[in-house]
Amino acid sequence: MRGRIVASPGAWLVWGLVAIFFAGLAGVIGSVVVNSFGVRWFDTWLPESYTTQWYGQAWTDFTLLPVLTVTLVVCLLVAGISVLVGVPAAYVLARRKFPGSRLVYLLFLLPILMPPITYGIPLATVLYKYGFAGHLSGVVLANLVPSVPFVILTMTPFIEQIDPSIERAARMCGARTRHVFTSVLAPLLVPGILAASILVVVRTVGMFELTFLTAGPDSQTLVVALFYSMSAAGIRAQQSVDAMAVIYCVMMLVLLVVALRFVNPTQLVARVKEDPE
Amino acid sequence: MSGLASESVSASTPAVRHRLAERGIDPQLFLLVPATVFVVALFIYPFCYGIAVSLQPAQGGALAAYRAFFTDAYQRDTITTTLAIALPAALFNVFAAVPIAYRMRGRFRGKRLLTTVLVVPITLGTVLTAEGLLNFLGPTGWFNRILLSTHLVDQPVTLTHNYWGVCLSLVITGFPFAFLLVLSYLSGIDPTLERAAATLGAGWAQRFFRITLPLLAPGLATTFCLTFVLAFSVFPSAILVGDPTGGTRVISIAAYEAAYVRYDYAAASATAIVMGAVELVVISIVLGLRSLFYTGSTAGGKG
Amino acid sequence: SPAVNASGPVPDKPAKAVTLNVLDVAGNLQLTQGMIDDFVAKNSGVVERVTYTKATAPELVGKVKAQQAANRVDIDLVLTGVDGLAAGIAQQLWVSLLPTYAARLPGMANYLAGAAAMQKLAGNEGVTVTYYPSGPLIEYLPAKVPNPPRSAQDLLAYAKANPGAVQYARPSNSGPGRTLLMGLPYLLGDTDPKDPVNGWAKTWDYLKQLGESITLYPSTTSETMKNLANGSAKIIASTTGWDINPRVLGTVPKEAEIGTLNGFHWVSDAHYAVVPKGVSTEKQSAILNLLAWMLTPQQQAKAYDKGYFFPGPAVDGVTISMAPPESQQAIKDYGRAQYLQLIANNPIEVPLEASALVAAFDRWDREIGGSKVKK
Amino acid sequence: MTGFETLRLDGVTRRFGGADALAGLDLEIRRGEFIALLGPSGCGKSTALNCLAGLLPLSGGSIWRDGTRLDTLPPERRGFGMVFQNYALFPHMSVRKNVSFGLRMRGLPRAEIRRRTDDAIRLVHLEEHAGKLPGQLSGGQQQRVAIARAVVVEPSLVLMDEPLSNLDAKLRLEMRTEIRRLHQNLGLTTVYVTHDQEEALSMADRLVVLRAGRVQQIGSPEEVHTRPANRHVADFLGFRNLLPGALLADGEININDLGVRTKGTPVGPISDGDAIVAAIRPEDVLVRSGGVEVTVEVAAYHGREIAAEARTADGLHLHLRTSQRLAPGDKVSVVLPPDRLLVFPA
Amino acid sequence: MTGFETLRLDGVTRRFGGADALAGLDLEIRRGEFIALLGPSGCGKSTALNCLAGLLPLSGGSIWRDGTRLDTLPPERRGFGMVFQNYALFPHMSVRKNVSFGLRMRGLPRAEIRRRTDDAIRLVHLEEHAGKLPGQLSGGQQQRVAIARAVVVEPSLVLMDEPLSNLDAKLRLEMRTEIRRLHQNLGLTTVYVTHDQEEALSMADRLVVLRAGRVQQIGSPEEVHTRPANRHVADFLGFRNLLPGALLADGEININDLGVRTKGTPVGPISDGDAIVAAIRPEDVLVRSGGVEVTVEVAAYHGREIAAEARTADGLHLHLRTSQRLAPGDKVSVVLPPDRLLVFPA
Ligand SMILES: Nc1ncnc2c1ncn2[C@@H]1O[C@H](COP(=O)(O)OP(=O)(O)OP(=O)(O)O)[C@@H](O)[C@H]1O
Ligand SMILES: Nc1ncnc2c1ncn2[C@@H]1O[C@H](COP(=O)(O)OP(=O)(O)OP(=O)(O)O)[C@@H](O)[C@H]1O
Ligand SMILES: NCCCCNCCCN
Ligand SMILES: [Mg+2]
Ligand SMILES: [Mg+2]
Repeated sequence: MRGRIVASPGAWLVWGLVAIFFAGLAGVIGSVVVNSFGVRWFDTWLPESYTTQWYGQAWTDFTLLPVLTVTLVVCLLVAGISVLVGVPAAYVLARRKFPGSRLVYLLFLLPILMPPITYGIPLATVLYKYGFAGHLSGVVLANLVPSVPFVILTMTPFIEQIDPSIERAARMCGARTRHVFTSVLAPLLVPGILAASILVVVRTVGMFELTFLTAGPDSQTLVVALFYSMSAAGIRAQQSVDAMAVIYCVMMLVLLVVALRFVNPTQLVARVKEDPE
Repeated sequence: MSGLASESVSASTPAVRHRLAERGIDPQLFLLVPATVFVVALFIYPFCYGIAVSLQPAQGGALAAYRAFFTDAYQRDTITTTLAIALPAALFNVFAAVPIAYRMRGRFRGKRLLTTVLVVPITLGTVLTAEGLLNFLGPTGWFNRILLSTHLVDQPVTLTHNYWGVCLSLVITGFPFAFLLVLSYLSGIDPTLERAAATLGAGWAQRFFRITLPLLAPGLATTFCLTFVLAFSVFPSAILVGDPTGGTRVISIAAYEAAYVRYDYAAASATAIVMGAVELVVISIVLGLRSLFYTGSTAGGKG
Repeated sequence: SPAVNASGPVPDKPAKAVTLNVLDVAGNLQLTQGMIDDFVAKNSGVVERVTYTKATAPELVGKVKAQQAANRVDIDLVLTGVDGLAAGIAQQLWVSLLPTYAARLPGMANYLAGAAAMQKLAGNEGVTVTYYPSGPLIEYLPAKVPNPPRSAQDLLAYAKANPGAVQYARPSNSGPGRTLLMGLPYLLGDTDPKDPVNGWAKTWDYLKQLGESITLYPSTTSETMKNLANGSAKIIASTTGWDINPRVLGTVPKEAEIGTLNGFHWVSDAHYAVVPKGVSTEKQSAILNLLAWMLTPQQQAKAYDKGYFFPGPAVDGVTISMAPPESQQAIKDYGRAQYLQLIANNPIEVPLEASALVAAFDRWDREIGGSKVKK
Repeated sequence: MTGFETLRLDGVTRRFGGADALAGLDLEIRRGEFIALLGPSGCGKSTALNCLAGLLPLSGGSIWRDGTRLDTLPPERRGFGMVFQNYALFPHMSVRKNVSFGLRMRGLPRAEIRRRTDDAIRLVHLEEHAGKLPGQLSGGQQQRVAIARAVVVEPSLVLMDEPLSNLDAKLRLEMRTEIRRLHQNLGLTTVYVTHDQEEALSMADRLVVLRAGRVQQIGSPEEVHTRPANRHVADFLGFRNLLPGALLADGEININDLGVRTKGTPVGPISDGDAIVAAIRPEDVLVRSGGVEVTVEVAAYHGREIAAEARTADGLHLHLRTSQRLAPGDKVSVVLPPDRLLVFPA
Repeated sequence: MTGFETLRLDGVTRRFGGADALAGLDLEIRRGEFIALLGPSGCGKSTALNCLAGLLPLSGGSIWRDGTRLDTLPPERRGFGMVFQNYALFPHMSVRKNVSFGLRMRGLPRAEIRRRTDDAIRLVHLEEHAGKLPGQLSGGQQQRVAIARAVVVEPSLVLMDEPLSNLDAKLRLEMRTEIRRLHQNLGLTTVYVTHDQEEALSMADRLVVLRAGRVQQIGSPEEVHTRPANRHVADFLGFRNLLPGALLADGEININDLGVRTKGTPVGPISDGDAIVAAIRPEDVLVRSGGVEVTVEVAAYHGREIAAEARTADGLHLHLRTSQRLAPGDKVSVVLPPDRLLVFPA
């Protein structure tokens, strides 16, 4: 098989495309990383010299400690709540066919299909109206809008693949509904729940629009702070913005590495059985 | 005696519960309630609220905000601008993903690493990507330096602060997403189908175009929709790497400006609704095309 | 919290130390955070703690208005430029601090002439905290531009001869961009420099011609600075602060030079402190104490910073020698003696008032920046 | 768990969206019996079992344990054990945990749980595997865990839904014996679902043959094997030759295309002149002179025997099994013994 | 497609990551033969078939069609037909399109494609279903589409990988005959993979018995059935009694725990005193006076026969099959006929 891959001319094209993509990616990330350590980088291949001062400066200038704390709290709350709310719904959707189940499914699909900015603006208005926006609670609520459906959509196939006769077997052994959930389903769902929560965290860390529209003084997450650092008024060293971007990137990568311990990369976007041989 | 008892008992147990259960309705459905409440309260309600706001502009009739949007070329053209960015980007992402995913669908060493690396850009976020593109593709970025020093060009190529910058940023964040999705659809297609085609005398092109591609088409449509949604809502990168007053003044910028620069909430909501509507039109067209294809199981038989 | 008392007389001192949430939409904290922190350190009985947030000016009104509608204002003090201030005035968001509490802010009596003019522009709602004459200036690397343009016509000719070499950022996002925009009517002798709709015929015409040889309007000033540094732009619009500070930071080479165009008028700029309606009188009291502190010469000297808003102080009699040593060093290394003459010898104008400015931005966006859009 | 004397299904009916998956099943199960539900795929066997278990609500009818009504109780309160087709072991629990699950749900004392779990594991010879997870066991071992898990709580009734269908031929044979042995040794009452007639015949005390949701026949293996109640049961039970014809006078029958008249054993009400179907097993067709001339078309080796397909001169196909070495093309004479040739109404 | 006289596999070997899935398979297939590859799961049957089809490259050895080397050609150029275990029907194509696929790939004229497709569909009795998609067909119908699709191109060799394994018992039996009939009528050469010995015995002209990637025996069904080459083949082919013991002098053997000495038929090289395994089928154990006393433990009804498990006084288990009506607890005498008792080296 491998022999044929090498031989085929189409393969060269494909691997060429992949190589170009990776080169571009390396350039994009690399230039940010290099700049974040650079001192005076004008019309040259590399900066004149290197320093780590931009990181310290970014840390204080952009008050990164509270920003990171907020980011962490928002992510944990969003992941926790969407799992609590989403998993039971996913369970019902996975196990039951009832009149209107397709409609309910569509209802949960819509928030993922809509661009965040489309519903973000009216959502922010409503959240401001009820006094949530501008605070952590508003940011969490706004981020739940795509996250709850996301958990439902990722967990549904996961639950579907758990043999329903296992639940029936538990009942036949005398287990009440509560025990079926606690002793049998919960342990089996743990990997799926972990995967879904990590994905929710990844998405929430990266969710710019909704957080941007609802964040207040004490509730900015890292991406929003990053956006402000690039676009808000004032003069600042590009390097410290880049340093902040690198901090963001490293944080995401750590999350990613953790996520990939639980999920296959293709499952980050869809859950389909791998290699049915 | 027992016959009598059973008669009376079964007569006195109205089988309403059973009949509902036969149709799939029972108390377990209450588990759906929290999530439904969430989506209704935080998505449907704001959406309707937005529609209501859009119909109550400060002056003019109920449709004044929409009329204003469609009569002002500066606003109206954001639709075409957005489509001109989102459609090609989404199409490129999907169609570039196909040959690559097709190559990579089997098992091979390093596949997991490769796919992992491909996931990285999904996590970069638009802001970092924008910053990186400005650095990398800027007039004196590495990319142009390479082109200049190899004498491929004698003027730096302008790839930022214009259409191309936004497109590239959409490709960087959207391609891996499309790729992983296509890969998972491809691995859902029973590999024995292609083997079967091979034993029937089909060469690789025939196998691909007659077996794999038709079976993949519905998945491609779905992938396109999801990628298109991401591209259509492009916002930060249109500002940061694009040309937000000209070539990349996308509809989300128009909505944002209406809300936060002009404080015209009716106009903002109307713009957002128009945006959602345009998106749904595109998605409906694609899903309509999708229904022309075979969409059942992609297993080769049995079960 | 909604239950607080937001109207009625403001006490001299809060009954209990308060926490202040400060929102900066102008990049002003760079200059004033040191003053504020110092105040908190020395007046812990008045202000217990301060939180700082930064945002962009366009969002300011939406945020404040929404909070006021929800009766839950938790932005106590806003540091803003002319744009945010004016937008808030139009929407009646701000508490009128003047003239009621003018007596509690003795520093205001001591404003520099330019700052006083800026204060007039602000009406009764804002208190000028920092001020600078700004621009318009052009900035270039002498190695690349040995003979810089000396007049607006020179600049146009240079741009035509060197397509893509001249850059300024989108005015609504950029201080130097808007300073250039507002400065052009004076340079070109337009009929009414304060009326962008009817009085700027020459300016719009000039911008259109200039636009033909401009390939890029970056969305931030930083971007133009970066392009200047790496050589992809040869002449960019600048201001005093944008000249000095980026060279201090090393984003622009030290050897960059500035130039002025013949017959230019300074179009000054200032930052204001405003208090949203709905902030409790206790907090208002603390804010007044804080503002009084900030307007003392000792504190104003911190506004020299590293040339960020050069010179920076709004009140008279604040010399560089009063500034913190890092500040003095930076100005010594990167400042320009010529600024003192330029400030002394050229007229200083106040910028457009807000609605005119928005109209100018809108027209610029539609006709200059978005020239591809058919009307 | 308390036992019972009889368990009675009274017109048990279950509909899915209007279609009867099971229609009016009447059955009395006596303590200690081994009952097999037999029938082709989709005939309602699993539906019947699930109704009995309480996993599906009834659409009609009732279920009684001695004097008490059972069908209103949830599964966990009926006290039955169940072995699932795909085992349905808890994949995250060791063999021991799987087996003890039911005891733990009943909140028994730890010492007792331990003792009874050990007993059950010993019973199915899995002592060495008690600590493993189900995924680490072979199919047959998993099967035994499923059985141990079902019987450890000493259920009054054990339900098994095609428990052997996922095993390979050799193992299937072994497990049959094992299940039957457990049934006997533990004094269980068992209801066993299968579509494999051989399995049903070899294991059950009584068979219930279902077709399209309706009972066709209830009887001992021998009754069902030798006297299927109708042509469908016959078809399902290995009467591969189903030959259409008509009943003549005097109990003689005419089978179309056979060429000669013959006699058979009528089952059910048939009158002279009626269209009939005559059924006979391939192994009952005797290759013997003096019968009908047939030509062998296909012959397949089956160890000691040959399974052949043959054709009469008029084109009637006959399946037969014989120890004679036949080859395609051979012409032989076959006899259909009247006592083996059952005659059903068409 | 051109036929061939012989197809020769020469030491065909396939390794997966160091482990031999198939080791040195030598086989000569003659035109018109029906060859079955038989063996337990994982023994390398599918691997062999895939190597032959060209779907797996060889790790060693070669394949020759008459004089030309074949193993370097891609599958589409070998001209073989294949029926996959899961059918691998193209789910988006109608039955007709599925069947005509191979013809279309060969670019034949439309009229000819139409004619041959119709013929093939008629051959498998799917005329009424020609317009349906595979998902709308039953398992047996899908199976027939798969066969039609493979044979329509008149391949020089048809490969079938457990084509019946997912079907129910009745259908399996019918399809066996049908496949065999097609093989004969179309004059195909067929290689058929199965793990079901009965299937292999009844269908094939020659069997290749594999175990762990190695050939154990090649021979006619009768040879393999009556004279398995070793104890593994015997075990796999229904010798349920595998009794350890030792060879004494004079061809006598001592089976542990049997209680008496007996004689057997040695297979393979054994010397006096060697440890042996004696193998006998349950149906060859005769219930007859004058033999060994055993107690029946389990008895299962099998239609005409009883399958029983019995134990000698010393605890040796014996499986037997008899038409006598035995019940658990009965004591009977059994005889192990020496010509049926095969003796293998242990
Ligand atoms: N949940 C369900 N919804 C709708 N129809 C169903 C459902 N379960 C079973 N049926 C239908 O009821 C009938 C009986 O199904 P059941 O599962 O009892 O058959 P079975 O005899 O167990 O078959 P098998 O041998 O294939 O397991 C079938 O026609 C089936 O399609
Ligand atoms: N792609 C593969 N990678 C690694 N090992 C494999 C692969 N395919 C088969 N094997 C191994 O090779 C051996 C033979 O496999 P093969 O599929 O030929 O068995 P089989 O006889 O067809 O079994 P079954 O009856 O279960 O289909 C097995 O041990 C299997 O695990
Ligand atoms: N089938 C699940 C589709 C989920 C879409 N996820 C979007 C992820 C964007 N990073
Ligand atoms: Mg069933
Ligand atoms: Mg196989």
